[in-house]
Amino acid sequence: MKAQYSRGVLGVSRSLLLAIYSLFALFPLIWMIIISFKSDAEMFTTTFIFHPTLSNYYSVLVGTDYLKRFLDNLIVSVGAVIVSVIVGVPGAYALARYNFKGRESLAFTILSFKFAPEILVILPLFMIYQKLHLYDTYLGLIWVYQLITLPLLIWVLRGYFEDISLEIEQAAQLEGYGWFHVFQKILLPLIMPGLVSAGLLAFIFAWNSFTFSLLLSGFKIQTVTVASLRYVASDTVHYGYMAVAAAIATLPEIILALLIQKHLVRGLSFGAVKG
Amino acid sequence: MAHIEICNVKKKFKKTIAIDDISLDIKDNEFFVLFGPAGAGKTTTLNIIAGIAFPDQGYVKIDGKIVNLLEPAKRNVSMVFENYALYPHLTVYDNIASPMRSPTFKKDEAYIKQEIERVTAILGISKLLDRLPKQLSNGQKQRVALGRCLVRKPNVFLMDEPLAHLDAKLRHFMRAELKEMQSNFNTTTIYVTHDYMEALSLGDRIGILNNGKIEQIGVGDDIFYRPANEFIAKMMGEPEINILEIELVQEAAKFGLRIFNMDKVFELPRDVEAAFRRKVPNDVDMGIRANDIEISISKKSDEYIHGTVYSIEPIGNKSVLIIAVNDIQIRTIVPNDFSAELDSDIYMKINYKNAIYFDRNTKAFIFRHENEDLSEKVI
Amino acid sequence: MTESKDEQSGESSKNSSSKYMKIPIEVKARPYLILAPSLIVTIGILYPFVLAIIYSLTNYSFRSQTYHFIGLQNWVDMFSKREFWHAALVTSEYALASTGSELILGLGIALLLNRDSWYTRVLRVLLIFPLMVAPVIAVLIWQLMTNNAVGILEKLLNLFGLFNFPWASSAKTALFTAVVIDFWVYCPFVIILARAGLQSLPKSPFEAAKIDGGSAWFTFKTITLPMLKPILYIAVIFRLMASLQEFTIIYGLTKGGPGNTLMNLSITAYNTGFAFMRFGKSLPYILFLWLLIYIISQRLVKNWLAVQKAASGY
Amino acid sequence: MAELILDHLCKMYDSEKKKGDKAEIAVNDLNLKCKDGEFIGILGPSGCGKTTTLRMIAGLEEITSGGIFIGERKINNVEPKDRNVGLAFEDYALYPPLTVYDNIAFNMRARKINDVDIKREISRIAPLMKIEKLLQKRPAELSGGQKQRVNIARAIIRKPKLLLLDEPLSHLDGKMRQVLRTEIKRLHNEIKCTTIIVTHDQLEAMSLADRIAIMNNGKLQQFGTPLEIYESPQNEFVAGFIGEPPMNLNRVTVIKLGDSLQFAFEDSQVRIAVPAKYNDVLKNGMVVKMGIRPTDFIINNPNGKGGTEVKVAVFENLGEEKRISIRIGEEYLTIVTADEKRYHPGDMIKIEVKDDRAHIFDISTGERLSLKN
Repeated sequence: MKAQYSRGVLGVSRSLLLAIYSLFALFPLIWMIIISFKSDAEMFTTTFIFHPTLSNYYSVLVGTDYLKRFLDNLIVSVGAVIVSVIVGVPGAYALARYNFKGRESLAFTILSFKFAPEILVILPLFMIYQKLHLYDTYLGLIWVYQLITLPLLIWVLRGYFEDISLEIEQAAQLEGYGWFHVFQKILLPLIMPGLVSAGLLAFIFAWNSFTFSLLLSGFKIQTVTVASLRYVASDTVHYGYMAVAAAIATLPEIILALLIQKHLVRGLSFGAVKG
Repeated sequence: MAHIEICNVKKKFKKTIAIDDISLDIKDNEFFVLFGPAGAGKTTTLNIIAGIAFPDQGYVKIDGKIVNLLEPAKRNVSMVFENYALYPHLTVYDNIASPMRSPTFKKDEAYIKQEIERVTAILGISKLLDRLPKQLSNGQKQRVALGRCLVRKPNVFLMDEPLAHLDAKLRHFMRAELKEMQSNFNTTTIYVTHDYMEALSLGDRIGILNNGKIEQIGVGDDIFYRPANEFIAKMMGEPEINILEIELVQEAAKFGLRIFNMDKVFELPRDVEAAFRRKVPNDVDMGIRANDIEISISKKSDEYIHGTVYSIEPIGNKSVLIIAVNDIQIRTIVPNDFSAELDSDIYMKINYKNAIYFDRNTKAFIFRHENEDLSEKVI
Repeated sequence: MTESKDEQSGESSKNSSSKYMKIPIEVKARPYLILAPSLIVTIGILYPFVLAIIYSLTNYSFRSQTYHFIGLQNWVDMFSKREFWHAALVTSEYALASTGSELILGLGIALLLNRDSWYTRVLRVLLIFPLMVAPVIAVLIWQLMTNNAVGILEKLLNLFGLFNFPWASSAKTALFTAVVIDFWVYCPFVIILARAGLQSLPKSPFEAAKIDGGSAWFTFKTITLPMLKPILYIAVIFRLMASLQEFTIIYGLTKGGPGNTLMNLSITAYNTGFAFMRFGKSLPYILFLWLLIYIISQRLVKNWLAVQKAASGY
Repeated sequence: MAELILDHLCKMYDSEKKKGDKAEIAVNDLNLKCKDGEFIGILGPSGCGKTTTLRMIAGLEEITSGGIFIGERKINNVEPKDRNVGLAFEDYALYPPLTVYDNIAFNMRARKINDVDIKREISRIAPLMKIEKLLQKRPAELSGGQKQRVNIARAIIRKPKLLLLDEPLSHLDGKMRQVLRTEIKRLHNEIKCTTIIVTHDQLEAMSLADRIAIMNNGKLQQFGTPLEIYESPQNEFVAGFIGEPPMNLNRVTVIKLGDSLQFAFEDSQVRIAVPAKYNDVLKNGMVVKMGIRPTDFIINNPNGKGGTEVKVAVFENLGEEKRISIRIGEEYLTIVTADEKRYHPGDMIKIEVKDDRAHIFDISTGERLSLKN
């Protein structure tokens, strides 16, 4: 009886702790949504019960260039992922399958980009970009975003390639397929799920990036993350606008995150943990 | 159809030597078995023939032509991998069709369909054509892998432990199937296995590999009855052959043998005795298989050696009786209705006629009594 | 697995001079051709790193076009400055506080989530969301939470008799606020990894422990935790490296303020380089940070290998 | 040490995933009585419920209905740690971070036994399992055989009333399996503890157990000594499961030729004379499953009644033993012989059944057809 009782207490306290954390983790998002629907008039006077309005959304989406920023962000992020895929897929294959000199150093150099302080790259790049006229261009951002997307793709895909048994490749060779055919007909289909999820995760990382676009662009091109800061900085703070900006910037990622759930662990840990 | 030769091939991986100076001459249409324990270099040898690995030294010849560095796609060899290497994203049909769709061996789809129907009927997998590999049992996967190999007309079939992952019963039937099919292959086959029954059953000839070296090449009877060394003797047969230290004693100008430090000197078969006399060996080991030891619960004559029952394990129509003599365990076979208490007294009589003698220091084969009726049949 | 291919290209050529032993050039060159694009990008990315090191030895500034080498002057200046030591302190405080809290609580929550029921299944999905929010957006969201006018937390604290909690605007609570945001975003990262780790543990040792009769704590301490270590190590490596150089959250929250409260190395380097336009002077800060991160990560990775071995029982 | 009784034991899994499906029955009304000190084998193919049964005995799986008794005590609701059983897991389940010593000590540490006693107990058990030299190593440094020794040592150190072995040899290679099999047998003889081994390998069960319980689809098929099970299998399943190479089981029709009955194989012209003892049970036109062990044939018996002439399809020389396969439709009839003669495919041989040792089973129920006495 005593054991059962204490087990019950344990169960309740477990659930309670979990509930507290869940509230902490999820409520800010809910609060963001709530505020985004609040009119300025009700902003300070109400908490949960109010008259929802779309006026904030209207003001932000139509009244400002926020949509253009959204598009900028999309172009830069998608561009960065595409470049990384084109460069990274063969790179990951080579790192997985060939045992050349300096293989591990190369792999770790690529990984170290992930850990390098962004400011360190930005300071010299700022000048280089000025000279090459890459400052405030899509291309310039896509290039520097490789720091974010390339290590992820190469490391995650390397793991996926290593998962394919060498014998499958050899079997195809023996059947008379040349190297490129093997790659295209056998390997590519097999890594496709991994490629898609790694690509999407790389997109999320690129989308969320702030520092590069803050310092290497900002006039013609501005990402959502940078643009949304202006709602804080403005003299008369429109909290509703702030919430709308945040909500719009967050929505695509949450949808993507739901899509790649299964592969998330592997992506987040750069392939180190095979979830 | 091809004549496969390997001449003095060496292959190193990092610092370990995978195969060390191997030469094989495999005749056209021969079914050649490469037999050996894990890590002996069997798979590496296959890979070198297939072109998956390139030799560091020596030559690989297919029909007299040196193909050392020819890419696998151009060798026209067909291989069954141990882990089957089926394409996980393709159906059984597409897996088997794959070699006939490659740029090198392209066939039209009508021919492919016909071939697949023919081969899958033989293998009994006609009903699985739409499945994906992950929906198949190991036995089925193995047949698909075999099918993918058999739709081709290659220079040589290479088979790497194709039955290793099947359960005992399925292995028994598949082995018989393979053996029956063998006559229709009309192709040289090199078959790698670590299972002595597969080796003895299937091989026209058997090459035994250990530590990257060839230990013996011969027909099954050669290897079973006249193994080149103790290692090979131990690999062949279950329960494992007993290797016992014996002492040669010269009595009245004749060699006899003493065993277990007993006083009794046992007589050797005449040809064995003669062989010892021609060249007197230093230390001798005797290999004696479980079947060649007779068991009795009483000491019927002074030829019976005393021991105690160490363990008795029924295995169906017979039991394995392990007898302990001075801390040495000797495996013997008794009928399945034989029963005895553990550690009770037991007597055994060794049939010295069927013993195999080895040099204790080099472990190499010395001699074996030529059984008249045996030598007749082993041709 | 990965070894066998190189043998075609690598070792075999040197052993024999025979024409049959020469590996065709297209086979030999293949790995390098395949690798070429990533090599180019890698070099392109490495170039600014090298440049950074060179410029750190100059008096380069955005104000004037000319510059010349001044040796280690910038480095000497940096080490003699109070602001550097302050920044180093803030950097380490921030990193340790956020990584530590995320690790401990993340592991705890992962353990709570490791039961199968409908609500844990739902939560496992929902709790990923904060991680997907861009850090700078997270700052925005938390400003909505903590703002004394519209924030719900003010109303909550009022219930406990606390009024006008200063959050980011006071030097006393600014670090706490920043760490809360960091924790909010990145705790799910640790949770996800730790739970994956828990899932990957073999079940049977725990059943053996059931029969052996270890208490929950005894089992956790002697088996679970050691086996989980490699994954926790990965979480720590990733989190520590990122929090040491955190820029976004602090910049978004206070730009390093109030005063210099949250001026860590990244922010200080940014200020010196961009706000004060002293490019050469700013670089030592960030290079120092990079060196620090590099050394720590090397150590951690090395340790990780050892820990992984120990956990799997070598 | 104690006797173990399984009384109408049932286990059902509710298949949550497929709604509408009936609950899956893993163990179906299992009754088993093991005597004190006996070595019992539970044998069956994967998914037959044998491991579930073992796990219920160990307390790792809830019991749906029925009872488990150790001696007089019903242990259905006793915590696993209080059941006084030792379990050696199939995958060894050693604690990876701990040394061998600490693995074995885990149980005693959990019970807060002092270090001196722990040391004494371990030095008692270690020589028994031949692991003295391994005590300071970690599990990953051990070979499969060594891991299994440690696993068993951990299970027996607390002197359990009941020792449970879950597929203890299935992950070992041939040689090691043989060695450890013998050692387990010796160990049981030494500690005389009631032992249950769960295995899918009939050879393992036959060679180790005093009595074997064969299960299939959650149901007990036969419970008896290895000899009983081998010589008189109760049904077709047991007949096919026991023996290597497996028993030939063929669908045959009984036909009357002259005044004698013959088994006629389907898709084949091969006939085999019905042993006289079945004359009362079998009638012309009856369809039955006939089972003959491959070792129960005589080839070209000079003093035989003639036998049946068949064509060799496959001849395999396996050293001491030779196997002949005869084509019967899609299947083979396998014959094992020890004589020295070599045959070739296409050779005609005459076969007859040794001592009338043919088994017959009901075609629909698979049950053994018994003789009317």
